[in-house]
Amino acid sequence: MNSANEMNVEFDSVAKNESFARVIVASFITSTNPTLEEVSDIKTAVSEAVTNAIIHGYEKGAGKIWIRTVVEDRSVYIEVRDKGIGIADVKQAMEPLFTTKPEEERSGMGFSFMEAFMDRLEVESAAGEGTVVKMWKEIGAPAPHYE
Amino acid sequence: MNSANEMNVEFDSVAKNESFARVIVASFITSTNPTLEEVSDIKTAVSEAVTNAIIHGYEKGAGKIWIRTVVEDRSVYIEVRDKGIGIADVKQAMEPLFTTKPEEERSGMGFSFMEAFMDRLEVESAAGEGTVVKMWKEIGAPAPHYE
Amino acid sequence: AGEIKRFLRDNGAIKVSRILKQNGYQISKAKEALLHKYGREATLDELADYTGLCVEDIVMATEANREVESIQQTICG
Ligand SMILES: Nc1ncnc2c1ncn2[C@@H]1O[C@H](COP(=O)(O)OP(=O)(O)O)[C@@H](O)[C@H]1O
Ligand SMILES: Nc1ncnc2c1ncn2[C@@H]1O[C@H](COP(=O)(O)OP(=O)(O)O)[C@@H](O)[C@H]1O
Ligand SMILES: [Mg+2]
Ligand SMILES: [Mg+2]
Repeated sequence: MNSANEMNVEFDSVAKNESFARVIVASFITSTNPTLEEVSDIKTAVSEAVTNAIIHGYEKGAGKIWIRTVVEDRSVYIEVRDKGIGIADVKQAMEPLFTTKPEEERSGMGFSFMEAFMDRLEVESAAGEGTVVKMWKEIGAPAPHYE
Repeated sequence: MNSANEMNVEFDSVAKNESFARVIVASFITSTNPTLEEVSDIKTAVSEAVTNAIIHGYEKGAGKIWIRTVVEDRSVYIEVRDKGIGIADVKQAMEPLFTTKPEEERSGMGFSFMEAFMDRLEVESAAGEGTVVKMWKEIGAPAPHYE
Repeated sequence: AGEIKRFLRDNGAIKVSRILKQNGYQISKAKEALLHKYGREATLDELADYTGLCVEDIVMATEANREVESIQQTICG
Protein backbone atom coordinates (compact mmCIF):
# COMPACT_ATOMS: atom_id res chain seq x y z
CA MET A 1 0.00 0.00 0.00
CA ASN A 2 3.05 2.26 0.27
CA SER A 3 3.77 2.68 -3.42
CA ALA A 4 2.50 5.75 -5.25
CA ASN A 5 -0.90 5.67 -6.88
CA GLU A 6 -1.52 7.97 -9.85
CA MET A 7 -4.48 9.07 -11.94
CA ASN A 8 -4.91 11.37 -14.90
CA VAL A 9 -8.25 12.66 -16.02
CA GLU A 10 -9.26 14.79 -19.00
CA PHE A 11 -12.65 16.48 -19.25
CA ASP A 12 -14.47 19.23 -21.12
CA SER A 13 -14.14 22.83 -19.99
CA VAL A 14 -17.76 23.34 -18.90
CA ALA A 15 -19.12 24.59 -15.59
CA LYS A 16 -20.99 21.38 -14.77
CA ASN A 17 -17.67 19.49 -14.66
CA GLU A 18 -16.45 21.53 -11.67
CA SER A 19 -18.29 19.33 -9.21
CA PHE A 20 -17.09 16.24 -11.10
CA ALA A 21 -13.50 17.45 -10.68
CA ARG A 22 -13.99 17.90 -6.94
CA VAL A 23 -15.48 14.43 -6.50
CA ILE A 24 -12.84 12.54 -8.45
CA VAL A 25 -10.01 14.16 -6.54
CA ALA A 26 -11.83 13.60 -3.24
CA SER A 27 -12.47 9.95 -4.00
CA PHE A 28 -8.97 9.32 -5.31
CA ILE A 29 -7.43 10.57 -2.05
CA THR A 30 -9.68 8.58 0.31
CA SER A 31 -6.81 6.12 0.88
CA THR A 32 -5.06 8.89 2.90
CA ASN A 33 -7.98 8.76 5.39
CA PRO A 34 -8.51 12.54 5.46
CA THR A 35 -10.77 14.55 7.74
CA LEU A 36 -13.75 16.43 6.37
CA GLU A 37 -11.77 19.64 6.70
CA GLU A 38 -8.82 18.32 4.73
CA VAL A 39 -11.05 17.08 1.91
CA SER A 40 -12.91 20.35 1.90
CA ASP A 41 -9.60 22.27 1.65
CA ILE A 42 -8.52 20.16 -1.31
CA LYS A 43 -11.90 20.44 -3.03
CA THR A 44 -11.81 24.23 -2.66
CA ALA A 45 -8.32 24.41 -4.17
CA VAL A 46 -9.29 22.13 -7.08
CA SER A 47 -12.47 24.14 -7.65
CA GLU A 48 -10.57 27.41 -7.87
CA ALA A 49 -8.02 25.99 -10.30
CA VAL A 50 -10.67 24.38 -12.53
CA THR A 51 -12.85 27.52 -12.49
CA ASN A 52 -9.81 29.55 -13.56
CA ALA A 53 -9.17 27.16 -16.47
CA ILE A 54 -12.80 27.46 -17.61
CA ILE A 55 -13.28 31.20 -17.12
CA HIS A 56 -9.81 32.64 -17.78
CA GLY A 57 -7.95 29.91 -19.67
CA TYR A 58 -10.65 29.13 -22.23
CA GLU A 59 -12.78 32.24 -21.61
CA LYS A 60 -15.84 29.96 -21.38
CA GLY A 61 -15.18 28.52 -24.86
CA ALA A 62 -14.50 24.88 -25.73
CA GLY A 63 -11.36 23.24 -24.37
CA LYS A 64 -9.99 20.33 -22.37
CA ILE A 65 -8.84 20.36 -18.76
CA TRP A 66 -6.45 17.79 -17.27
CA ILE A 67 -6.06 16.82 -13.62
CA ARG A 68 -3.22 14.60 -12.47
CA THR A 69 -3.23 13.32 -8.89
CA VAL A 70 -0.50 11.32 -7.18
CA VAL A 71 -0.96 9.87 -3.70
CA GLU A 72 1.91 8.33 -1.75
CA ASP A 73 1.22 7.36 1.84
CA ARG A 74 -0.48 10.52 3.10
CA SER A 75 1.07 12.96 0.63
CA VAL A 76 -1.20 14.37 -2.05
CA TYR A 77 -0.01 16.04 -5.25
CA ILE A 78 -2.49 17.64 -7.66
CA GLU A 79 -1.87 19.22 -11.05
CA VAL A 80 -4.56 21.16 -12.95
CA ARG A 81 -3.65 21.93 -16.55
CA ASP A 82 -5.24 23.80 -19.44
CA LYS A 83 -4.12 24.74 -22.95
CA GLY A 84 -5.86 28.10 -22.84
CA ILE A 85 -4.61 31.67 -23.20
CA GLY A 86 -2.03 31.43 -20.40
CA ILE A 87 -0.82 34.13 -18.03
CA ALA A 88 1.76 36.74 -19.09
CA ASP A 89 2.69 37.85 -15.55
CA VAL A 90 2.28 34.96 -13.11
CA LYS A 91 3.62 36.85 -10.10
CA GLN A 92 1.06 39.63 -10.54
CA ALA A 93 -1.77 37.14 -11.17
CA MET A 94 -1.02 35.43 -7.86
CA GLU A 95 -1.30 38.62 -5.83
CA PRO A 96 -4.35 38.74 -3.54
CA LEU A 97 -7.29 40.62 -5.09
CA PHE A 98 -5.67 40.77 -8.54
CA THR A 99 -8.19 39.89 -11.27
CA THR A 100 -8.47 40.57 -14.99
CA LYS A 101 -12.23 40.00 -14.90
CA PRO A 102 -13.59 42.46 -12.29
CA GLU A 103 -16.82 42.80 -14.30
CA GLU A 104 -17.73 39.19 -13.49
CA GLU A 105 -17.59 39.63 -9.73
CA ARG A 106 -14.38 37.65 -9.57
CA SER A 107 -12.79 38.20 -6.20
CA GLY A 108 -9.19 37.88 -7.33
CA MET A 109 -8.69 35.49 -4.39
CA GLY A 110 -8.50 32.18 -6.27
CA PHE A 111 -4.72 31.73 -6.04
CA SER A 112 -4.73 33.02 -2.43
CA PHE A 113 -7.26 30.31 -1.51
CA MET A 114 -5.17 27.62 -3.21
CA GLU A 115 -2.15 28.84 -1.26
CA ALA A 116 -4.05 28.95 2.05
CA PHE A 117 -5.71 25.56 1.75
CA MET A 118 -2.75 23.63 0.38
CA ASP A 119 0.79 23.31 1.77
CA ARG A 120 2.49 24.47 -1.40
CA LEU A 121 1.47 26.02 -4.73
CA GLU A 122 3.37 26.50 -7.98
CA VAL A 123 2.01 28.05 -11.17
CA GLU A 124 3.66 27.61 -14.57
CA SER A 125 2.31 29.68 -17.41
CA ALA A 126 3.14 32.01 -20.27
CA ALA A 127 0.94 34.00 -22.66
CA GLY A 128 -0.51 31.65 -25.27
CA GLU A 129 0.97 28.56 -23.64
CA GLY A 130 -1.73 27.39 -21.25
CA THR A 131 -1.38 27.07 -17.49
CA VAL A 132 -0.28 24.38 -15.04
CA VAL A 133 -1.19 24.70 -11.36
CA LYS A 134 0.72 22.34 -9.04
CA MET A 135 -0.41 21.79 -5.45
CA TRP A 136 0.88 19.70 -2.58
CA LYS A 137 -0.75 18.75 0.71
CA GLU A 138 0.23 16.44 3.55
CA ILE A 139 -2.78 14.71 5.12
CA GLY A 140 -2.71 14.35 8.91
CA ALA A 141 -0.30 17.26 9.36
CA PRO A 142 -1.07 19.68 12.22
CA ALA A 143 -3.77 22.09 10.98
CA PRO A 144 -2.30 25.37 9.72
CA HIS A 145 -3.21 28.50 11.61
CA TYR A 146 -5.54 30.76 9.62
CA GLU A 147 -5.79 34.35 10.84
CA MET B 1 -27.14 20.97 -21.70
CA ASN B 2 -27.82 18.83 -24.79
CA SER B 3 -24.30 18.64 -26.16
CA ALA B 4 -22.13 15.63 -25.38
CA ASN B 5 -19.89 15.69 -22.33
CA GLU B 6 -16.78 13.52 -22.35
CA MET B 7 -14.13 12.41 -19.88
CA ASN B 8 -11.06 10.23 -20.11
CA VAL B 9 -9.26 8.85 -17.11
CA GLU B 10 -6.07 6.84 -16.76
CA PHE B 11 -5.12 5.04 -13.54
CA ASP B 12 -2.86 2.31 -12.22
CA SER B 13 -3.89 -1.33 -12.46
CA VAL B 14 -4.27 -1.99 -8.73
CA ALA B 15 -7.24 -3.41 -6.84
CA LYS B 16 -7.86 -0.31 -4.73
CA ASN B 17 -8.61 1.69 -7.88
CA GLU B 18 -11.70 -0.41 -8.64
CA SER B 19 -13.75 1.64 -6.24
CA PHE B 20 -12.28 4.85 -7.68
CA ALA B 21 -13.29 3.72 -11.19
CA ARG B 22 -16.86 3.12 -10.04
CA VAL B 23 -17.12 6.51 -8.36
CA ILE B 24 -15.73 8.56 -11.24
CA VAL B 25 -18.04 6.95 -13.78
CA ALA B 26 -21.01 7.26 -11.40
CA SER B 27 -20.30 10.91 -10.67
CA PHE B 28 -19.72 11.74 -14.34
CA ILE B 29 -23.13 10.37 -15.33
CA THR B 30 -25.18 12.17 -12.64
CA SER B 31 -26.35 14.68 -15.29
CA THR B 32 -28.52 11.88 -16.77
CA ASN B 33 -30.49 11.83 -13.48
CA PRO B 34 -30.35 8.05 -12.95
CA THR B 35 -31.92 6.02 -10.15
CA LEU B 36 -29.58 4.38 -7.62
CA GLU B 37 -30.39 1.08 -9.35
CA GLU B 38 -29.18 2.41 -12.68
CA VAL B 39 -26.05 3.81 -11.01
CA SER B 40 -25.45 0.46 -9.36
CA ASP B 41 -25.91 -1.42 -12.70
CA ILE B 42 -23.30 0.82 -14.32
CA LYS B 43 -20.92 0.51 -11.37
CA THR B 44 -21.18 -3.28 -11.50
CA ALA B 45 -20.41 -3.35 -15.22
CA VAL B 46 -17.44 -0.97 -14.76
CA SER B 47 -16.19 -3.07 -11.83
CA GLU B 48 -16.24 -6.27 -13.84
CA ALA B 49 -14.41 -4.69 -16.77
CA VAL B 50 -11.77 -3.07 -14.54
CA THR B 51 -11.29 -6.27 -12.51
CA ASN B 52 -10.74 -8.17 -15.76
CA ALA B 53 -8.12 -5.65 -16.86
CA ILE B 54 -6.28 -6.00 -13.52
CA ILE B 55 -6.53 -9.78 -13.10
CA HIS B 56 -6.49 -11.08 -16.67
CA GLY B 57 -5.11 -8.21 -18.77
CA TYR B 58 -2.11 -7.40 -16.56
CA GLU B 59 -2.20 -10.61 -14.47
CA LYS B 60 -1.93 -8.42 -11.34
CA GLY B 61 1.30 -6.82 -12.59
CA ALA B 62 1.89 -3.13 -13.27
CA GLY B 63 -0.11 -1.46 -16.05
CA LYS B 64 -2.42 1.40 -16.90
CA ILE B 65 -6.18 1.28 -17.36
CA TRP B 66 -8.17 3.86 -19.33
CA ILE B 67 -11.86 4.68 -19.02
CA ARG B 68 -13.62 6.93 -21.51
CA THR B 69 -17.17 8.06 -20.76
CA VAL B 70 -19.45 10.06 -23.03
CA VAL B 71 -22.83 11.33 -21.88
CA GLU B 72 -25.37 12.84 -24.27
CA ASP B 73 -28.81 13.64 -22.88
CA ARG B 74 -29.63 10.40 -21.08
CA SER B 75 -27.37 8.10 -23.13
CA VAL B 76 -24.25 6.75 -21.48
CA TYR B 77 -21.27 5.27 -23.32
CA ILE B 78 -18.36 3.71 -21.41
CA GLU B 79 -15.10 2.30 -22.73
CA VAL B 80 -12.65 0.36 -20.51
CA ARG B 81 -9.27 -0.23 -22.11
CA ASP B 82 -6.06 -2.04 -21.16
CA LYS B 83 -2.81 -2.80 -22.96
CA GLY B 84 -2.46 -6.21 -21.34
CA ILE B 85 -2.22 -9.72 -22.78
CA GLY B 86 -5.47 -9.53 -24.77
CA ILE B 87 -7.95 -12.29 -25.59
CA ALA B 88 -7.32 -14.78 -28.40
CA ASP B 89 -10.93 -16.02 -28.70
CA VAL B 90 -13.34 -13.23 -27.70
CA LYS B 91 -16.49 -15.21 -28.53
CA GLN B 92 -15.47 -18.04 -26.20
CA ALA B 93 -14.37 -15.62 -23.43
CA MET B 94 -17.83 -14.03 -23.48
CA GLU B 95 -19.66 -17.30 -22.92
CA PRO B 96 -21.29 -17.58 -19.49
CA LEU B 97 -19.13 -19.50 -16.98
CA PHE B 98 -16.07 -19.48 -19.24
CA THR B 99 -12.93 -18.55 -17.28
CA THR B 100 -9.20 -19.07 -17.73
CA LYS B 101 -8.60 -18.62 -13.98
CA PRO B 102 -10.80 -21.20 -12.23
CA GLU B 103 -8.18 -21.54 -9.47
CA GLU B 104 -8.93 -17.97 -8.32
CA GLU B 105 -12.62 -18.58 -7.75
CA ARG B 106 -13.46 -16.51 -10.80
CA SER B 107 -17.07 -17.17 -11.71
CA GLY B 108 -16.68 -16.73 -15.45
CA MET B 109 -19.74 -14.44 -15.29
CA GLY B 110 -18.06 -11.04 -15.72
CA PHE B 111 -19.02 -10.51 -19.37
CA SER B 112 -22.50 -11.93 -18.69
CA PHE B 113 -23.00 -9.33 -15.92
CA MET B 114 -21.84 -6.52 -18.20
CA GLU B 115 -24.31 -7.73 -20.83
CA ALA B 116 -27.16 -8.02 -18.32
CA PHE B 117 -26.64 -4.65 -16.63
CA MET B 118 -25.97 -2.61 -19.75
CA ASP B 119 -28.03 -2.29 -22.94
CA ARG B 120 -25.22 -3.25 -25.28
CA LEU B 121 -21.70 -4.68 -24.98
CA GLU B 122 -18.88 -4.98 -27.50
CA VAL B 123 -15.43 -6.43 -26.83
CA GLU B 124 -12.44 -5.81 -29.09
CA SER B 125 -9.31 -7.79 -28.39
CA ALA B 126 -6.58 -9.97 -29.84
CA ALA B 127 -3.73 -11.93 -28.22
CA GLY B 128 -0.98 -9.49 -27.19
CA GLU B 129 -3.00 -6.44 -28.23
CA GLY B 130 -4.83 -5.43 -25.07
CA THR B 131 -8.60 -5.28 -24.68
CA VAL B 132 -11.32 -2.67 -25.20
CA VAL B 133 -14.74 -3.16 -23.62
CA LYS B 134 -17.47 -0.85 -24.97
CA MET B 135 -20.76 -0.49 -23.14
CA TRP B 136 -23.93 1.51 -23.77
CA LYS B 137 -26.87 2.28 -21.52
CA GLU B 138 -29.94 4.46 -21.88
CA ILE B 139 -30.99 6.05 -18.56
CA GLY B 140 -34.72 6.22 -17.85
CA ALA B 141 -35.53 3.35 -20.20
CA PRO B 142 -38.07 0.82 -18.92
CA ALA B 143 -36.24 -1.60 -16.63
CA PRO B 144 -35.07 -4.71 -18.51
CA HIS B 145 -36.58 -8.02 -17.52
CA TYR B 146 -34.05 -10.29 -15.82
CA GLU B 147 -34.99 -13.97 -15.76
CA ALA C 1 -15.88 33.62 18.41
CA GLY C 2 -13.50 31.28 20.23
CA GLU C 3 -16.40 28.93 20.78
CA ILE C 4 -17.33 28.90 17.11
CA LYS C 5 -13.74 28.31 16.09
CA ARG C 6 -13.42 25.40 18.47
CA PHE C 7 -16.67 23.97 17.13
CA LEU C 8 -15.46 24.28 13.55
CA ARG C 9 -12.12 22.73 14.47
CA ASP C 10 -13.76 19.79 16.26
CA ASN C 11 -16.14 19.38 13.40
CA GLY C 12 -13.20 19.48 11.00
CA ALA C 13 -11.59 16.54 12.75
CA ILE C 14 -14.43 14.25 11.73
CA LYS C 15 -13.28 11.59 9.30
CA VAL C 16 -14.88 11.68 5.88
CA SER C 17 -15.49 7.96 6.14
CA ARG C 18 -17.85 8.57 9.08
CA ILE C 19 -19.85 11.28 7.32
CA LEU C 20 -20.23 9.04 4.27
CA LYS C 21 -21.61 6.27 6.49
CA GLN C 22 -24.11 8.63 8.11
CA ASN C 23 -25.19 9.98 4.73
CA GLY C 24 -25.52 6.41 3.45
CA TYR C 25 -27.98 5.60 6.21
CA GLN C 26 -30.02 8.73 5.46
CA ILE C 27 -30.02 7.94 1.73
CA SER C 28 -31.28 4.39 2.21
CA LYS C 29 -34.13 5.68 4.38
CA ALA C 30 -34.97 8.31 1.75
CA LYS C 31 -34.89 5.67 -0.98
CA GLU C 32 -37.47 3.56 0.88
CA ALA C 33 -39.70 6.55 1.63
CA LEU C 34 -39.70 7.71 -1.99
CA LEU C 35 -40.30 4.21 -3.32
CA HIS C 36 -43.38 4.11 -1.11
CA LYS C 37 -44.49 7.60 -2.21
CA TYR C 38 -44.01 7.21 -6.01
CA GLY C 39 -44.27 3.44 -6.43
CA ARG C 40 -40.98 3.47 -8.36
CA GLU C 41 -37.27 4.01 -7.75
CA ALA C 42 -36.38 7.65 -7.05
CA THR C 43 -33.88 9.42 -9.32
CA LEU C 44 -30.71 11.03 -7.93
CA ASP C 45 -32.29 14.48 -8.24
CA GLU C 46 -35.29 13.37 -6.19
CA LEU C 47 -33.03 11.80 -3.55
CA ALA C 48 -30.97 15.00 -3.42
CA ASP C 49 -34.14 17.08 -2.95
CA TYR C 50 -35.41 14.81 -0.20
CA THR C 51 -32.17 14.47 1.77
CA GLY C 52 -30.70 17.92 1.15
CA LEU C 53 -27.46 16.27 -0.02
CA CYS C 54 -25.89 17.01 -3.40
CA VAL C 55 -25.86 14.24 -6.02
CA GLU C 56 -22.07 13.90 -5.77
CA ASP C 57 -22.31 13.22 -2.03
CA ILE C 58 -25.01 10.64 -2.70
CA VAL C 59 -22.79 8.87 -5.21
CA MET C 60 -19.83 8.87 -2.80
CA ALA C 61 -21.90 7.75 0.17
CA THR C 62 -23.45 4.80 -1.65
CA GLU C 63 -19.98 3.73 -2.77
CA ALA C 64 -18.60 4.01 0.78
CA ASN C 65 -21.42 1.86 2.10
CA ARG C 66 -20.92 -0.68 -0.63
CA GLU C 67 -17.38 -1.14 0.66
CA VAL C 68 -18.60 -1.61 4.22
CA GLU C 69 -21.11 -4.16 3.00
CA SER C 70 -18.55 -6.16 1.09
CA ILE C 71 -16.16 -6.17 4.05
CA GLN C 72 -18.95 -7.50 6.27
CA GLN C 73 -19.72 -10.18 3.71
CA THR C 74 -16.11 -11.32 3.69
CA ILE C 75 -15.98 -11.57 7.47
CA CYS C 76 -19.21 -13.56 7.68
CA GLY C 77 -18.61 -15.76 4.63
N1 LIG D 1 -5.93 29.06 -16.01
C1 LIG D 1 -5.74 30.38 -16.26
N2 LIG D 1 -5.59 30.84 -17.53
C2 LIG D 1 -5.41 32.15 -17.78
N3 LIG D 1 -5.39 33.11 -16.82
C3 LIG D 1 -5.55 32.74 -15.54
C4 LIG D 1 -5.74 31.36 -15.19
N4 LIG D 1 -5.84 31.28 -13.85
C5 LIG D 1 -5.74 32.53 -13.38
N5 LIG D 1 -5.55 33.42 -14.39
C6 LIG D 1 -5.34 34.88 -14.25
O1 LIG D 1 -5.00 35.15 -12.90
C7 LIG D 1 -5.93 36.08 -12.33
C8 LIG D 1 -6.12 35.79 -10.86
O2 LIG D 1 -6.74 34.54 -10.64
P1 LIG D 1 -7.55 34.30 -9.29
O3 LIG D 1 -6.64 34.58 -8.14
O4 LIG D 1 -8.18 32.94 -9.33
O5 LIG D 1 -8.66 35.43 -9.31
P2 LIG D 1 -10.00 35.52 -10.20
O6 LIG D 1 -10.28 34.19 -10.82
O7 LIG D 1 -11.06 35.91 -9.22
O8 LIG D 1 -9.76 36.57 -11.25
C9 LIG D 1 -7.18 35.95 -13.17
O9 LIG D 1 -7.99 37.10 -13.14
C10 LIG D 1 -6.58 35.68 -14.57
O10 LIG D 1 -6.18 36.88 -15.19
N1 LIG E 1 -9.11 -7.45 -20.03
C1 LIG E 1 -8.86 -8.77 -20.28
N2 LIG E 1 -7.62 -9.15 -20.70
C2 LIG E 1 -7.35 -10.46 -20.95
N3 LIG E 1 -8.26 -11.45 -20.83
C3 LIG E 1 -9.51 -11.13 -20.44
C4 LIG E 1 -9.87 -9.77 -20.13
N4 LIG E 1 -11.16 -9.76 -19.76
C5 LIG E 1 -11.59 -11.02 -19.83
N5 LIG E 1 -10.62 -11.87 -20.23
C6 LIG E 1 -10.74 -13.33 -20.45
O1 LIG E 1 -12.12 -13.66 -20.53
C7 LIG E 1 -12.46 -14.64 -19.56
C8 LIG E 1 -13.90 -14.42 -19.08
O2 LIG E 1 -14.03 -13.18 -18.37
P1 LIG E 1 -15.20 -13.03 -17.32
O3 LIG E 1 -16.50 -13.34 -18.01
O4 LIG E 1 -15.10 -11.72 -16.67
O5 LIG E 1 -14.93 -14.20 -16.27
P2 LIG E 1 -13.79 -14.29 -15.12
O6 LIG E 1 -13.19 -12.93 -14.94
O7 LIG E 1 -14.54 -14.74 -13.93
O8 LIG E 1 -12.78 -15.28 -15.60
C9 LIG E 1 -11.39 -14.48 -18.49
O9 LIG E 1 -11.24 -15.67 -17.73
C10 LIG E 1 -10.16 -14.15 -19.31
O10 LIG E 1 -9.60 -15.31 -19.88
MG1 LIG F 1 -10.18 32.40 -9.85
MG1 LIG G 1 -14.21 -11.15 -14.81
